[in-house]
Amino acid sequence: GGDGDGGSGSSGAKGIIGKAQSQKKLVIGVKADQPGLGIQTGSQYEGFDIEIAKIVAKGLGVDANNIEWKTTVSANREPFIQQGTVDLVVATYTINDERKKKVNFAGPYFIAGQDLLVKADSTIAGPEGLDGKKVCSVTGSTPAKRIQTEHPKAQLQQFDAYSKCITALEGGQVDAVTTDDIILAGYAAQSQYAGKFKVVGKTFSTEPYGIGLKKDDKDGCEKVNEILKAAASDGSYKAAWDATLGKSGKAAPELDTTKLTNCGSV
Amino acid sequence: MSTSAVLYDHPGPRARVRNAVLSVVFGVGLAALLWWVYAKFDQAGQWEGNLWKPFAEAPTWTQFIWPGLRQTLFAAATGMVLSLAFGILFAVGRLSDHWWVRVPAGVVVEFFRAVPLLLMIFFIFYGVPFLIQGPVPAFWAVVIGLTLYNGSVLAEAFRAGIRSIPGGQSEAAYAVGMRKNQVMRLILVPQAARAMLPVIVSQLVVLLKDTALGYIVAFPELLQRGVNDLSANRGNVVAAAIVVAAIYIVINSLLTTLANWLDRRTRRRGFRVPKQTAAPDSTPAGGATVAEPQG
Amino acid sequence: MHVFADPTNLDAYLSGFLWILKLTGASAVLALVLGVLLAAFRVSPVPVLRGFGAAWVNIFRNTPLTLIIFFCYFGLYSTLGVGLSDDLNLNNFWLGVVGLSVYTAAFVCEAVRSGVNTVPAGQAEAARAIGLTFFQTLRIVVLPQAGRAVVAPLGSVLIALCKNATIVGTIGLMEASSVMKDLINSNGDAVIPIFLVFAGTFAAILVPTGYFFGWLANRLAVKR
Amino acid sequence: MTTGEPLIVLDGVNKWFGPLHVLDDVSLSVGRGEVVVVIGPSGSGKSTLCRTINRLEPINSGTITFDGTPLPAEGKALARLRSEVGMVFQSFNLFAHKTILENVTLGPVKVRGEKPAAARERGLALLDRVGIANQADKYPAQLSGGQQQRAAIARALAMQPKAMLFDEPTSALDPEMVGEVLDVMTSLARDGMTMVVVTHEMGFARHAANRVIFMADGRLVEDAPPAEFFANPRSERAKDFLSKILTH
Amino acid sequence: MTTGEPLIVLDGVNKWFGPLHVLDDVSLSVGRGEVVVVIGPSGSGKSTLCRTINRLEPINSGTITFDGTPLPAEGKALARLRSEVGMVFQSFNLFAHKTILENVTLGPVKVRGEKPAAARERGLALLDRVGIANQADKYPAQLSGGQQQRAAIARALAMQPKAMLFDEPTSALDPEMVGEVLDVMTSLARDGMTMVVVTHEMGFARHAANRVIFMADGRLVEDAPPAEFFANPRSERAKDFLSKILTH
Ligand SMILES: Nc1ncnc2c1ncn2[C@@H]1O[C@H](COP(=O)(O)OP(=O)(O)OP(=O)(O)O)[C@@H](O)[C@H]1O
Ligand SMILES: Nc1ncnc2c1ncn2[C@@H]1O[C@H](COP(=O)(O)OP(=O)(O)OP(=O)(O)O)[C@@H](O)[C@H]1O
Ligand SMILES: [Mg+2]
Ligand SMILES: [Mg+2]
Repeated sequence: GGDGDGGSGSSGAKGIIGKAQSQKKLVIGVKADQPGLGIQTGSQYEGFDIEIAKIVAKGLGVDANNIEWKTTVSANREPFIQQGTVDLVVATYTINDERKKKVNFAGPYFIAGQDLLVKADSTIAGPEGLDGKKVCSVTGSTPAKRIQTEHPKAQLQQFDAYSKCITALEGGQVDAVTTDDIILAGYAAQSQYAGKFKVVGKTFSTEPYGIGLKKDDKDGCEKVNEILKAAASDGSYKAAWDATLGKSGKAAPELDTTKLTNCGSV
Repeated sequence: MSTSAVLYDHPGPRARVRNAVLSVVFGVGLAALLWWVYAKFDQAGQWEGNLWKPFAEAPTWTQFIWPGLRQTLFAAATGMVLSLAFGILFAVGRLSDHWWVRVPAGVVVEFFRAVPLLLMIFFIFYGVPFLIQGPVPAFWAVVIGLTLYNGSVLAEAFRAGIRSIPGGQSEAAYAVGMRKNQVMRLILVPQAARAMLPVIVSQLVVLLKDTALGYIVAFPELLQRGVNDLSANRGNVVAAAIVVAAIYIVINSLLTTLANWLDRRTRRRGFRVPKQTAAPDSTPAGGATVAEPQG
Repeated sequence: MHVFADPTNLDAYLSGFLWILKLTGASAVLALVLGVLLAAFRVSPVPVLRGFGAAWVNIFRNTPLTLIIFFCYFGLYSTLGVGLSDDLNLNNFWLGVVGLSVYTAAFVCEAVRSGVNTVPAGQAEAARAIGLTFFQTLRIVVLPQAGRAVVAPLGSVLIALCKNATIVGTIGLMEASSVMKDLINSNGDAVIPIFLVFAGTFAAILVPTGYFFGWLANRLAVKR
Repeated sequence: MTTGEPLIVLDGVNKWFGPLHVLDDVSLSVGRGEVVVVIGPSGSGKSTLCRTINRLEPINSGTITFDGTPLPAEGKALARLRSEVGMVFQSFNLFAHKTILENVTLGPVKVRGEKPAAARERGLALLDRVGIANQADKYPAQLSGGQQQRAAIARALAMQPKAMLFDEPTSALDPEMVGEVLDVMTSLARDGMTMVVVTHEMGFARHAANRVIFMADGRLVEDAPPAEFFANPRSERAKDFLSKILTH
Repeated sequence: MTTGEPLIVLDGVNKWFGPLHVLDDVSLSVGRGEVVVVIGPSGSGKSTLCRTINRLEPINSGTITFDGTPLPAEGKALARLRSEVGMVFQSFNLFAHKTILENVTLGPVKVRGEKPAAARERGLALLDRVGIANQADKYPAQLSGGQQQRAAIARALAMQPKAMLFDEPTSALDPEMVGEVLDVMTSLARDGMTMVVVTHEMGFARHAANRVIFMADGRLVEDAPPAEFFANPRSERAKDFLSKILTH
């Protein structure tokens, strides 16, 4: 596991900056089961999140080879940061106020939105069409909660992994899968599902993806934001997109650097 | 076979014919059912090549299944050692002459037997860090959870085992001048362990399977890696689950076979749990004993 | 306890345990019937039946329950098309009941079988020697005695079943453990009290159940 | 005491347990009213012999006839035969979950279809005959060994059997209880019951048996009236065996 | 054979099991080298008497002295005392998970702290003395009853006890094995071992005992040399008991 305090380097700097300086390595929490974003293909991790994490690490002076990847699931991201199991989390991590009480966010580096994945021939055109339909998401996730509260007439099926939702969708046991559009796009783009599904394309929420770090690591947060700004201008952000989600033909989004967080300063 | 000796008379010629007919009828019915299942899976395209192809490729095994299996086995092995130790300790504790040892040991055992393992693991991972002000790795959350639960069950098995040893064994030991802890250590615990070997092994099988509950804290064990992570890449969740189930069945069967072999060997070497003689003391009525089938 | 003061949370807590109790109740009945039948198979003089019983026990006892429940959804329901209700939750509930039952039946079978083994062979021989037929021997002499020896282990199996019901959460039923997970996710500051409430509820249900079965087994024990 | 045709006839009976030849070409006939005592070292096949007679053990070859008909192999006919042959075991084997009286009436009611009231009356009379009428409503575990064995004899007698088999009926008993069981057996013998008795009680063999059979290694080695057998055993095995059990 | 002060002295010993008065004011002294046989009906308290002497059963009142000192109540001192009093049980109670030789050496090594090699040598000598040296590496269940009981005697002797207690050492044995165990006991008696023997083997009592004690209902009813006791029992109870076990 990671060293609890991130290590105070010889320079006296604390947080991730200090750790990156003194130890020249970082532990970064990422998803392992989300194609296009963060997926573990054997011993490697691949995806847009992974590339962003590499950019951040590089900006902090840590070589990509010195990153220790740690698989996180939605539920353990805050504990991992709070307990120091990881230094950073880049794992489809939506910035919201509830989470801001526990961790600090840099970014957002991407704005996703909740959407629906349906069979290619489905008539469901948006969340309104879900009444009486069966919709699948991951147990206890924000998208699942939103369906429950905002579309209570939909029947919600929950599994512990999206891949099970996708399989249920393929088999016709559920009519739609819901979560962030970009995650759905990642699945739809997988070769084994080619032509079978479509992302409805009508988002009904805003999910700004942030980079999580310790609540009190304001310096680290600001540094990460700087790195993101630089990445937007020097083309590495676009390169990261093109190497991963961009492969499906979707053009790279603009990284709106004016929207970056203030790292918790009031 | 001993069961049949209790229940059935030796079959005569008519009984043999009847048994043969029953065999055939049931066998045909079973085959038909299996065929139906096969056909349905076929119809649903579950036998399609691209779902199964990954299992012909080395990376599937070297990158997913084997690392997961290694974690599973490692966690199970650690959990087995710890829960055996825990089991013996608390069994002896519950048999102590001092109430201030017996009662707390009893409370601990009863509590951990009553709380679902899923809750335990979850709590150790998310809750205990608040108590100890430091992270608990998923591995240890799983292992400690397994230890507390299976250790408690084993404690009860050992206790039942120790109580099933005829009083004569410990009396004979006292009579040669052993102290209570020597009697426990040299006579009762070894015999209880052998007498309870089948129960202990089925509990260890349970423990091995229970590592699968590690998914709740994203512990990268066989189920997580071999089913969830693999199918996130290849979209073959049903095929992957079939393969993983087969692996579990094979490993657990091996464990059971090993235990049966050990059991037979100790019996061949002549170890037999001595029969309870009709002593007027109040040993508990010997009930049937089985493992507790948690997850 | 501010978490449970919120009526939504209290509702979730209550309905979580209600699911657990329903799952336990329905599966207990099914598993008992199935387990006794399997035990009868396993001790029968017909090799195919014995083999079937043994295979059942070996397969289901050696597979993680998580996987069995998974197969109930993706095998039984998705692939074989056996839907048990149109309502999504009820369907998952019954799929869970099927999974818990086939799994628990393997343990019930073993408990019953070892219970039959506690009846000394001499009892059945004596019954046969006075001219009782097979079924009379079984009904009048063997089963009543085996039944009593089997109470305690069946109690353990029931308790384990109740705890195992939490695993049905993996196919989306909001039973107690899923509720606890949810509550902890949204009340990160109250992890310990939430856990204590859920664990305590389980203990409050199961510890007395355990003692009850112990007491019953002692009462019914056949004195030899 | 032998009258008419023999009641039990074994002819060339062989039995194996796996590779073990437990009964080796045993031929024996027991006449009506005859009392035959079987002795021999442990493992010589005495119990097995006894148990083949009511087919608790099937045999591999040879024939066994009871009362003129070969032993049925199974089913109702076998159950009927068994109800006509009483059996008493070394370990009593009373039904542990039934009272003494229920033990005795179970057979008559369930097998013979007798009225419970009638069976009860006869059961009480039998318990009285073996001297434990006052224990009728107790459970087996509450009785001494000697009382249990007498109850077991009453249970067998309740079926009004044509013959009785005893497999070491006294060897699980405390010494001062042996006498009371042997007394019951002696009185049975005197009343003309056909009996096959495996026992080590030489006193009983001497004064109650018509014939003593000595077995060794599954073979029937000697078959003689008790006086002759004890005074002058012919085989070495028998001499050796008798010297061991009679000297201390 | 009695020399000097007595080795075992019971004085006014009382013991209850709940409401049951199992030992009723028992006083008894056993001299060094003396062999005392205890007989009596089942439940009369013979085993309990035997077991109080090495405090496997605590007593409610009275005193028991062994070799001049009162029995210690617990702890090391009690364990030491027990190691000086050998005990042989009806059901052998060999440690089922240890070989015969390990059974014999366990006490010397673990209790006395002897070197394993030395204990082993002495153990083998003892097994030889009781005639089962060739069974040293077998497990108890592989031996016949007679062999097991002789191993149990060797185990007790291995502690070099000052006295030996036997609780019905032959009553769980097949009749042809009783002799071999009694032979070992007789030779021990001849070698001057102090022995308290509960047994129903009247032959042994007659020719090996210095005194016979008859117990009934927890009371010590008679205490006499064997010849006198058997020829002329004084109490009704003893007469009745003897008639029961000697007649069949
Ligand atoms: N069910 C069985 N399976 C295998 N072997 C058996 C079985 N029953 C008895 N034997 C063996 O058959 C032989 C004869 O057994 P049997 O019980 O008839 O002897 P016995 O003369 O009655 O001896 P004992 O005096 O010890 O009762 C023994 O070697 C015994 O081990
Ligand atoms: N642990 C005990 N608890 C209660 N009662 C007991 C206990 N041990 C023995 N008794 C009772 O004490 C009485 C004397 O028992 P003890 O075993 O000393 O008799 P015994 O003379 O050795 O009889 P036996 O010849 O049957 O061995 C009996 O009535 C017995 O039931
Ligand atoms: Mg026999
Ligand atoms: Mg006794």
